[in-house]
Amino acid sequence: MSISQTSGNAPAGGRAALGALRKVTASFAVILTTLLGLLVITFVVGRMVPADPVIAVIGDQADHETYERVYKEMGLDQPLYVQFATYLGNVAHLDFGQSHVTKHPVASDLARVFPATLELATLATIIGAGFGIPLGIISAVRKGTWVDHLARIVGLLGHSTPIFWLGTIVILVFYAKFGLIPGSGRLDVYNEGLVEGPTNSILVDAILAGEWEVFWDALLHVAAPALILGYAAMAYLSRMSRSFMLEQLRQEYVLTAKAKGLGQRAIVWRHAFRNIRVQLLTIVTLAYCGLLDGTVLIETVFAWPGLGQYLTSALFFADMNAVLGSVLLIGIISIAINLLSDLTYRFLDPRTR
Amino acid sequence: MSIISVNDLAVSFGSGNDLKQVVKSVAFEVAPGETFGLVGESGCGKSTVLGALAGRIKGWSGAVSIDGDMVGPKRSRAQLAKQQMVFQDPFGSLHPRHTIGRTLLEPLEIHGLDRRQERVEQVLRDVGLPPGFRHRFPHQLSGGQRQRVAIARALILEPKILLLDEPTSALDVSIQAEILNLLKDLRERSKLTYILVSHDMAVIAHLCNRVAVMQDGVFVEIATRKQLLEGGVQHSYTKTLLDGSRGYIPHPR
Amino acid sequence: ATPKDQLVIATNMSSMRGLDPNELNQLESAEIVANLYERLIVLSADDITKPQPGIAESWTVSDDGKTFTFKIRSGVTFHSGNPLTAKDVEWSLRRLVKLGLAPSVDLRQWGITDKNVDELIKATDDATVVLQTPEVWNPNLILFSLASFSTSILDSQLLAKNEKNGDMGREFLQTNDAGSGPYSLRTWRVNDLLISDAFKDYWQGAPKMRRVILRHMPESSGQRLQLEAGDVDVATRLSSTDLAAIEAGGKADIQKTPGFGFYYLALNQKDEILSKPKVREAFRYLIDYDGLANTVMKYYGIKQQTIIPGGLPGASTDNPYKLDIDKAKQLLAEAGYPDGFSKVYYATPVTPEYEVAQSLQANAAKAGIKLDLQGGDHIGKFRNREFEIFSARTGERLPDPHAVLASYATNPNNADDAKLSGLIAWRSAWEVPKDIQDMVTAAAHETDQEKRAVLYAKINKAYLDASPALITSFQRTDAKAVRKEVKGYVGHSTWLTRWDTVSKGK
Amino acid sequence: MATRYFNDLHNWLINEEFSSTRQARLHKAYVLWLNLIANPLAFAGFLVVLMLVLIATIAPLLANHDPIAQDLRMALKPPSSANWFGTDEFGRDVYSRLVYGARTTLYISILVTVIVAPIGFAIGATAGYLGGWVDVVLMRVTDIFLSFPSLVLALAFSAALGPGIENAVVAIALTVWPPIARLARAETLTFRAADFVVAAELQGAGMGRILFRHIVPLCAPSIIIRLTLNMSSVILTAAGLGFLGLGAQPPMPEWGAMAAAGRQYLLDAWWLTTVPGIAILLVSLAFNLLGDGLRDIMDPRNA
Amino acid sequence: MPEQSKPILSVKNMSVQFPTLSGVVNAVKNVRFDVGREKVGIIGESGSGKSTTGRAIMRLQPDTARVVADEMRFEDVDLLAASEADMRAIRGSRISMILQDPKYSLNPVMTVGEQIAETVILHERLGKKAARERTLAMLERVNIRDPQRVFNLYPHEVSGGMGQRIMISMMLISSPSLIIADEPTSALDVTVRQQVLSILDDLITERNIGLIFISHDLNLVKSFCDRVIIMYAGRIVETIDAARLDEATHPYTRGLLEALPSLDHPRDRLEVLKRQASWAEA
Ligand SMILES: Nc1ncnc2c1ncn2[C@@H]1O[C@H](COP(=O)(O)OP(=O)(O)OP(=O)(O)O)[C@@H](O)[C@H]1O
Ligand SMILES: Nc1ncnc2c1ncn2[C@@H]1O[C@H](COP(=O)(O)OP(=O)(O)OP(=O)(O)O)[C@@H](O)[C@H]1O
Ligand SMILES: [Mg+2]
Ligand SMILES: [Mg+2]
Repeated sequence: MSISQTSGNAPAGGRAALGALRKVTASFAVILTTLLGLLVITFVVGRMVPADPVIAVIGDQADHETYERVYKEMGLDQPLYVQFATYLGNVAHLDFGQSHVTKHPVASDLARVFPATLELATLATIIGAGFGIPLGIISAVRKGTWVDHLARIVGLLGHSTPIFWLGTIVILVFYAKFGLIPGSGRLDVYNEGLVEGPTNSILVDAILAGEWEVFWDALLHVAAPALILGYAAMAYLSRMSRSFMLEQLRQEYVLTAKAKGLGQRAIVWRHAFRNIRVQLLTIVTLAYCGLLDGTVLIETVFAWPGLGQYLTSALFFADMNAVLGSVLLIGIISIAINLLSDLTYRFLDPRTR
Repeated sequence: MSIISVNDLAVSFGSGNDLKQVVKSVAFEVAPGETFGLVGESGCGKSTVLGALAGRIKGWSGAVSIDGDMVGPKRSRAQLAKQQMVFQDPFGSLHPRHTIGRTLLEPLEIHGLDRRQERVEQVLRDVGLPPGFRHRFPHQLSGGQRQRVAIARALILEPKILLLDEPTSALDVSIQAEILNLLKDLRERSKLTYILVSHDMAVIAHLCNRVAVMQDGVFVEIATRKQLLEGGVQHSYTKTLLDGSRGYIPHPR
Repeated sequence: ATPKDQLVIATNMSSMRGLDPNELNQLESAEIVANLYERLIVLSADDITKPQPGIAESWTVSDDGKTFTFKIRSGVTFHSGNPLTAKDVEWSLRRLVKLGLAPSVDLRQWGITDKNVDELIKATDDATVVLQTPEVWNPNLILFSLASFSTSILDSQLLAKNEKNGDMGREFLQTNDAGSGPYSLRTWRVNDLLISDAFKDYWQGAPKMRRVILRHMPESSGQRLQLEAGDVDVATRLSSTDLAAIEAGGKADIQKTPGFGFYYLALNQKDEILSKPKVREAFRYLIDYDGLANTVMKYYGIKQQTIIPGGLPGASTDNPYKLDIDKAKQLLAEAGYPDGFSKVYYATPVTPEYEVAQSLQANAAKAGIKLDLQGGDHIGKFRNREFEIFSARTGERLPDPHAVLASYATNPNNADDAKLSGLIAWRSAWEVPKDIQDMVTAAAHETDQEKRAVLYAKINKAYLDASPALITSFQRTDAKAVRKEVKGYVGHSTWLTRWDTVSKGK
Repeated sequence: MATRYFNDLHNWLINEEFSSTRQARLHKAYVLWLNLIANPLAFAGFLVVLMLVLIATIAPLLANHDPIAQDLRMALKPPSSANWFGTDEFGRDVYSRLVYGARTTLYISILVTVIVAPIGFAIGATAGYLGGWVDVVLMRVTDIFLSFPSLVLALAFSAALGPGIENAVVAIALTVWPPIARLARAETLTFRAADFVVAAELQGAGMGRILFRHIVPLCAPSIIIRLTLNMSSVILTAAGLGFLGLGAQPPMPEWGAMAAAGRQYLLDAWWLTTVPGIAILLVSLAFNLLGDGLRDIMDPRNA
Repeated sequence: MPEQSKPILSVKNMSVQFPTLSGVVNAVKNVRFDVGREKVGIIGESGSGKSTTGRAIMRLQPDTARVVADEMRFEDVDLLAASEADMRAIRGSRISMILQDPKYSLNPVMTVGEQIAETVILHERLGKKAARERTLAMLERVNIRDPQRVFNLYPHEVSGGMGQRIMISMMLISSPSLIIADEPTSALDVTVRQQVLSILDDLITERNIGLIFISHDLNLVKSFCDRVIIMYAGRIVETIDAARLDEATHPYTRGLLEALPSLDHPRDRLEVLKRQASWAEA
């Protein structure tokens, strides 16, 4: 009996492994095509942008010969497809080229600006999800009551307020007027240069280096922008949680749970919440990816040296390598996050196991 | 001379590792004017057989001839019009945002038929609905009324064959009776051939001349009405189904 | 508050182009390079037209005016510890020309090319460098050029060590410095922060400020709030209202440093309508000089309708034009356009250029000229003469009228394929009147300063009378706010503000 | 008398025994209306949107100044009886610009909707309906656009297309369509196997007919709802583009550009940013509330 | 056994109303019935108020509904006066409800064992371990062969028949004295239906408890239940012993019986129900 079972299972197991392998290959192909597509579009759009990369480098007053020389130096005399192929070849060797504006290798620029954005976006997501999801769920449970209305208005306000305005007001009130928060940037000048760590995320580096003063300073600096950004993300998260929860509360199994004698809290948190974990994970992921690229305005207001600023200024100076590198990075990150959340699904939802 | 002849019909879904043969080598013939029943438990492949005949399911193999015409998985409009289907769920088979009139006009538009208003009114009368119902939306009709509309939609192209997939199983007993009577009347009046799928042996016995009993994608038995009523069926599975239709049988303790 | 021994400058770094003196072309980078490196000649901020000794202890000019001999100061060391010699000077100046990047125009405009540079620039011994020019130029022009950030002296040994594929150390210089200036580069994080430390062995003595920090703050309001709170000592990119508020607040002084460039309006002369002198003239009456001077331009510019920047020989304080819609209408009617016309108008959407453009747009509308104002980056179109109306500002780096005039008032070949796209007169397709062009050339070669001044005054008048296609309205100024306790931070007209003169005290 | 009349009308509308298709449609609209009134937040949102439309329509009557007339001597004046919301850096009346700006805002919202709805639907529905490799290809393209940083995409495209409000609208539309396509695909997938669609197919209906006559009416509510909910980010993106010189071109009044341009005067002339900022906030809040409400009302799954 | 004859549930003049846009819907009107330790069937056409009645007893009607009655007594509890907390203590432990479709009525992301155990953990304050023991025993009781394995399965991993048996164990594990089963077998196949019903039948008999069996299958109610309540338009038109259903007198009941196609008495045409306004008023 047991023998026949094992022998019956072996080929099935082998098939499953093969299937898994095929799945991995397939998702890898999907990732590659997505990245390629991203690059193609970025490249084409980048070339359509009227800003002239050469002028961005040599300045408005340079003469024609200088222009021609730099034009060649930047490889712009090659046909587009050649430029693109060269770029792809370099990328394949993990060489993202040099930024025309900062003159640094794009990879090193990204290694510096990305952790700053990551730090901000992560905190913002934690704040947004930490407040938004409970708010949405309370709203759903109390649907139609004033609690619901209030929760929704509070959430939606965050979504509808122009961020740059809110940011400046916050600086004005809490920094200039009351001195409760530090001004812009990531650190006070006193603490500049004390930790120059491996990750470029000051919070992490400070912990690694045991520089607690720097850590608190950095945390104070990130608090305001992260709160504002988190507030903006909260609206989406709370709205979606509300509608997910409403949907669950309409399900038949909720009636079963009630018939068993469960109270509302147990029904909401033990039963319904478990069912929306996967959906919540998806939207938190989406919000996170959105924040990664949507921090442009808040970074400007708080002089936060992150990816958003880097990317926009690169775009304005037609700094193609920087733009391509940033977009590629964002693409890779969002794909990676999505893969990760895919894996977590399997763990959270038995139906997908 | 049979109006439907099916030989060696096999249907499978999926591909590769997930390939699943749902209908396995099924054969039967239906004479004009006959009502042929299909009965079996959920998932045994009844709807799939019907789907293949209707032209809904494309991935089948075997030989199917309808009205003397060998048909393949892809049908012409004229071929499609020869048989029409009535679905189980009267709530899902009508477009919720189309009025009844629009639902009935659409097949006429597709086939470019004339005298449209006239035909719509006629077919509504045929299924026993007042012509004023044309202006209503499905949610304003009862289940029985909707099923009548669904039948009307099937009839408006004047098909020779109606494929009925559990047409009454979502309805109350009283409404079921009305629909079953209507089907009987229509059959007489328009010389229609039916293939009726049901899981209720009583309904099958009421309407069908012959019935195929399906289990796991194969016909285990083709019985006549007489056999059903008199208990002269062969296969034990058929007997179980017959017993089930009679209600609960307390098991001996 | 900022530390007592550190200077914190708020700035906008997003357009900073690296820190290679032979490559950058932009104000923020220039100020940094000015302090990391030194040059042969120094132009002090308070008397900018007088060349003074820098790395060159002294110099002589030959009688024919073509040979300059510089005596190099001894005892100067680079940050690396290498001594600075004439070899370094030779190498650095040749590098500028050979790389041929944007700032190389500083030497190439005098006829020095990558072909002849090895001949023309030579270190004859450890302490002497000889520079020759193919033609005679006014010696000040050459000396001014040698005071520019582009002619900074680089540590040739250090760069030789860090050379890659014959790049003359270009890659190394993107993240490092190779200078002898009062400050050395410690950290530079793109669009974030730059830290420079005082150079202890600086030959003029270690500077007072132990450290200078530049912080990237793109928002004017952010800079202002930090300045007022004392978290920043100097703010460099402020909007006019913020500047006004800071001035009123009394915690900081506003420095308006005049620059040698203008806010200009270019009318494409290939356009039939715009090439009519009366039409060109009419535009001069559509600019609200006084209104702008009191609002938008209060800190960004000085009203200047003539072509020679204030403070330079030949400059005039006359401003004959003012906003006069009726006069403009009349001129248009005389030119044959009583009902006006419509044109596409390109302007860069940055403060204050865009505000100036919008103001012009509104006034032109009153005179019947419909301007379709389009923001965005249109410099490329301007350079290729593919525009109708364009406005922007220039910033010349030589404290001499020639720098402005060469671009605004010379156009030796107005043909499309001449591609003199360095000259904005050519870009506007303006046939500059022959006499003006001749006078500009003559003035550049004139070695007598008195005669030159007279000549420039004449050019100034002639340019105004020519009803030019390039209309100047305001001379550029760069405004900075400096906290009162900061002493010795003096804005420099050619972007070479020094930090070693800075001290802090109550 | 009048109450009688209204009662009769109410009864006629609420009555489900219809005598005509028109009555049936009116009934549906009326029921929607009753539900809207019963949902205070959605109704408030509806009123604000209605007001926006009204203000846009009669802007010339409401404005008390020329929205583009400059007067530099009057620059940056605080709110007063002459200039209710103060003046901007050119001395233009902020209130009048705000009123006219309603037109621009509405114009952008409508234009984006008009572009995005059909394109997003066509792509998503085609992918969902046909399945197979068509689905794979179309969804891959959608994913690529989705994984783009959206503001960057809008920026890049409007920079590429050149300044101007129409171009900005196109650029924004490029960032808005992918979620719509996904939605349309998901909805199509749920409906394509519905019995009524199968019935139509079995009667010989082609893909065009199925998509546009059967699927569209079913997808429409959720797409409309999604677009309504998107409206605030559309307006805010347009604002951001406006500030960067890519959206509405001067002197056209546009709330986003007004708010953004006023940003550099924020500390001294708070009204410049705050007034249009609040207008944007109100309108986008209203669109959000309306969209949320519509979803509660129209989507039977939320009943 | 006098205890036996005393009704477990007694409902007098209960009505349930739903306010809607077009006026108040009277889903249930003045129904009056008792349930003892017996199997009572409720039949009637769709929308006649069967489910609403069942839910109103457990006070599980939708929030919008209004329930009024002269009396609703369950054993010693006045259901009308009971607080929500009282009701929670009653639900699942003294009155249970079995729903139609195990596919939807079980929480898809909890193991079935966890869901069953939850009932006893809640009502009997059992520890995790004890609850597990009880659950396994209960699973065994409903003829599940490998309870250990099934305990850890998720609902989507069990068949319909097994799901319904799990539902039954979940609702019977706390030994309630009344069970309301709302069409417990209409999602099941004929053969499976037999098994599930016989398990339910056994448990009811064994524990001597009351059952309200809601169905629209006349044959099933007739053969399974002891007594049948026939509802029409929210009213009870007739109550009759199941065995004597064929002798029912009310025209509505008769109509239903005659509309049914039958294997034993084949008819050429089925009788169609002719509704009378008076039924709804009676
Ligand atoms: N499109 C499809 N793809 C994959 N499998 C399918 C598809 N349609 C049906 N099946 C499978 O085929 C089998 C037969 O389905 P079919 O609908 O024919 O059964 P049925 O006898 O009609 O059942 P029921 O009585 O529940 O309607 C089932 O196991 C079903 O899961
Ligand atoms: N939430 C509700 N709002 C308004 N009316 C309702 C609601 N729930 C039920 N009803 C109405 O109450 C009546 C009784 O419904 P109920 O579900 O009890 O019928 P049923 O006998 O169980 O029918 P079925 O056999 O279809 O399950 C119906 O007319 C229904 O329309
Ligand atoms: Mg079926
Ligand atoms: Mg029910």
